[in-house]
Amino acid sequence: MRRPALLDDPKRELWLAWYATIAFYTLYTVVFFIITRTQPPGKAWYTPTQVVGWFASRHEGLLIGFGLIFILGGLSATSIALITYSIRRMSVSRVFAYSYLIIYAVSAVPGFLFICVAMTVGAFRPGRDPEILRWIYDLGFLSFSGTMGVFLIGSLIWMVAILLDKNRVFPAWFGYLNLCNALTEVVVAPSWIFHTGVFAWNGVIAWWINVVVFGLYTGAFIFLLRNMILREDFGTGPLPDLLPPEGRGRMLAEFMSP
Amino acid sequence: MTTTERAVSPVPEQSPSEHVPGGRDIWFFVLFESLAFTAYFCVYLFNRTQHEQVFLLGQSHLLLWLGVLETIVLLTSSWAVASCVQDARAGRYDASKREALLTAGFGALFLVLKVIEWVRLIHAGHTFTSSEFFQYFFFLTVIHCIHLLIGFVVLGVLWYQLSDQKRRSQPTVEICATYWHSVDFFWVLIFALLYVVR
Amino acid sequence: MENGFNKRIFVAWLILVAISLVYLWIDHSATHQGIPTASTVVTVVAICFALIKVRIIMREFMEVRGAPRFLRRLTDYWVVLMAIALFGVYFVGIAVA
Amino acid sequence: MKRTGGERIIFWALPAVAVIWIVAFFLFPGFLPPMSPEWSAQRVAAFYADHTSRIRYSMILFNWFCVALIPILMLIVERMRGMAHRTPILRYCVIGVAGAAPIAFLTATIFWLLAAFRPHRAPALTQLYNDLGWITFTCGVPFLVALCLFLTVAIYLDGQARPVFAQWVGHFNFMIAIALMPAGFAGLTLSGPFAWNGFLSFWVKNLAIAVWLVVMAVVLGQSIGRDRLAEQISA
Repeated sequence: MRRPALLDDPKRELWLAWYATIAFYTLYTVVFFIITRTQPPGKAWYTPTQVVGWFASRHEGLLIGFGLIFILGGLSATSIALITYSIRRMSVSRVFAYSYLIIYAVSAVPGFLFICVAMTVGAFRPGRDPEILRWIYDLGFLSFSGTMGVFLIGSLIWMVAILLDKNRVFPAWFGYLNLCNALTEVVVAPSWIFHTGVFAWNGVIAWWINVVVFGLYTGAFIFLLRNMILREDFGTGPLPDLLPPEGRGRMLAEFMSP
Repeated sequence: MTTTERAVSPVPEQSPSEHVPGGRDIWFFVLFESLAFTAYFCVYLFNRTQHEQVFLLGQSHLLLWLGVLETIVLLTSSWAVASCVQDARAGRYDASKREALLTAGFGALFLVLKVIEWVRLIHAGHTFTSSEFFQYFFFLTVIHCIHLLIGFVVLGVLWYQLSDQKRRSQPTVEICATYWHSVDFFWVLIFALLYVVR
Repeated sequence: MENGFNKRIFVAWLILVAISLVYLWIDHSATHQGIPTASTVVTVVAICFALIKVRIIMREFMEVRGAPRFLRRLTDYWVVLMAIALFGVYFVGIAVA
Repeated sequence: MKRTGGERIIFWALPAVAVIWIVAFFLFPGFLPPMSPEWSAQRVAAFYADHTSRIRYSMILFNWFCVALIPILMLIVERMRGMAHRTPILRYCVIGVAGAAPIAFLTATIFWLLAAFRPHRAPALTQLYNDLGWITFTCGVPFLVALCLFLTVAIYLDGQARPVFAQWVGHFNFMIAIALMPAGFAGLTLSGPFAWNGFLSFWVKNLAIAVWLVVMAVVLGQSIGRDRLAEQISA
């Protein structure tokens, strides 16, 4: 029986993670921008009655779209794992890699699970008191945009790692782009304060400009992760399963292990 | 023109027209971040034209001379770090270190002036949420000051590079200086837009 | 010249400071009895001066003057780009208002 | 390589923690039978008023001990070191979801505890907390699904003569991932198999989690035991 080529590729784990990353971000974009239409976000200045209308106009979209995230949202871990791996390949302490991993792993709950739960709760029981519905609406959007510190510190950690790295796993310009991305988390802070205007969670500065920077940043790192995998050289040595049984893949595992 | 003068020419000696100060990567940052700032400025200018009176009224509470003083202080720190780069390139590390300290000193002075200005405005009742003009004023000045604070970290790196013979790397010195200059010219733009534009 | 004092960047600094001081005078011209008034001329001049300062900082302080052509061009384009963006938004804003 | 000690302590803590989970599960009056999403706000409020103590104590137990899942998952991560992988990517993937999975459940316990904290408030608010608790609990499966999928891939790629976990454990994890998926759509309906008290979203999902724990505990124990034996022989 012939095995598919991917399974014999020494980089198969990296490619799987990379394609899963692509799949995740595609799903994310489709769900947030098309199915649920929660991006661009609803208006921060909506009255309770308008919030009722907002939920009514996308009832099915919210429930189906966020249902998809409930099923596959955990794939976000693949990009985090790839980035952690990239930091492990750099000539810096493992502290950077582990800090990045744990920060982004934790950020998933307030960063995107909360909005999914809030919008699902808001949509699934029509006829709720409009004031309560607006409370849910605020919870959804503010937890999503307003989870700031994890991405701020996470980007800075990645930046420092890239700038210190002597293996040139990532180009320095991307290190600086991390700083730009971290600063967007500063710029989004006023959305906790304003209901209207450019600094509200749907405002020109707090949302539109930030989302452009974040989009460029995400696109850049997905592209650069691909380059990293392409450049990765595992050689043509024997796969671990061909090592003597007592080795049990340990040699390689230890070499690669934290 | 003496020979010494040529040696300290701002253009580095090894291939003059091949040298990108600090390398290309930091320029990516400078240009990208200027785009982000330009975007903020555009939003500000557009809203300004829509509510002209509110902005003019808010602006009348600023002290222009203080803004000018802050600008000159920051320009001077920029001058100091530019000299620092040239002295480091010429191997005059003592002078270079002195100028790095001077840069940080003027940067700190700018920060002190900025804090005095904020405190004065807040005491007069002008806060982040008090009017549309002051929303932009505090947003732009604070985000600029965050860049400045990062700049102090960058100057720390610069100092660390200069203080030990083994570590001295001219590209890193140039990267640090390029960052600091970009903080300077962001302020030049912010100053013109917040204090002078009518 | 033993101390390595560079006259060129000193002159650049002087020009930058001078432009900053000119702002005081510009501002004076657009204030009537202590109340600032809207003025397109002041706005355009202020932004132009700021962009000129940016270019001087880039050319002299940031050493773009001695940099390869692409960087000299790129930084100039960038200043032009900022000018187009700022003036474009400003005049569109006035037209809309 | 000499394994540093303590793994067996973590492993045998699992049955003890499982007992607490089971006790808490039966103590919470809303699980057997599961509360219906169709209940009116008044009925939900009355339920919290009538069963305040049992709700509080069961959820305090869950709040304390749900995070005990993390050490178990870390045991699996340590076993994954022995797999014939060229990179630690899949371990990082598992670590990446290992924290969020129990924290999502912890969030649900917080909403339930809040609902029971002032049961005599306006019924609509108690219903809101109840909804938030149930939706977080039922729909909050993305990290568990991803965990099972990552383990599936990891086991399939572990092509050694004597793999850490047998192939069927991979198939098993994949099936569990499928079984957990319908729960993600619990928001779509207030009744039927997809509702949060329905056959798929409640019974299949929670049974899948229970079966997953039992099966993974057994294979984990076997794997750890095999390694200890190998060490004793070589020592």
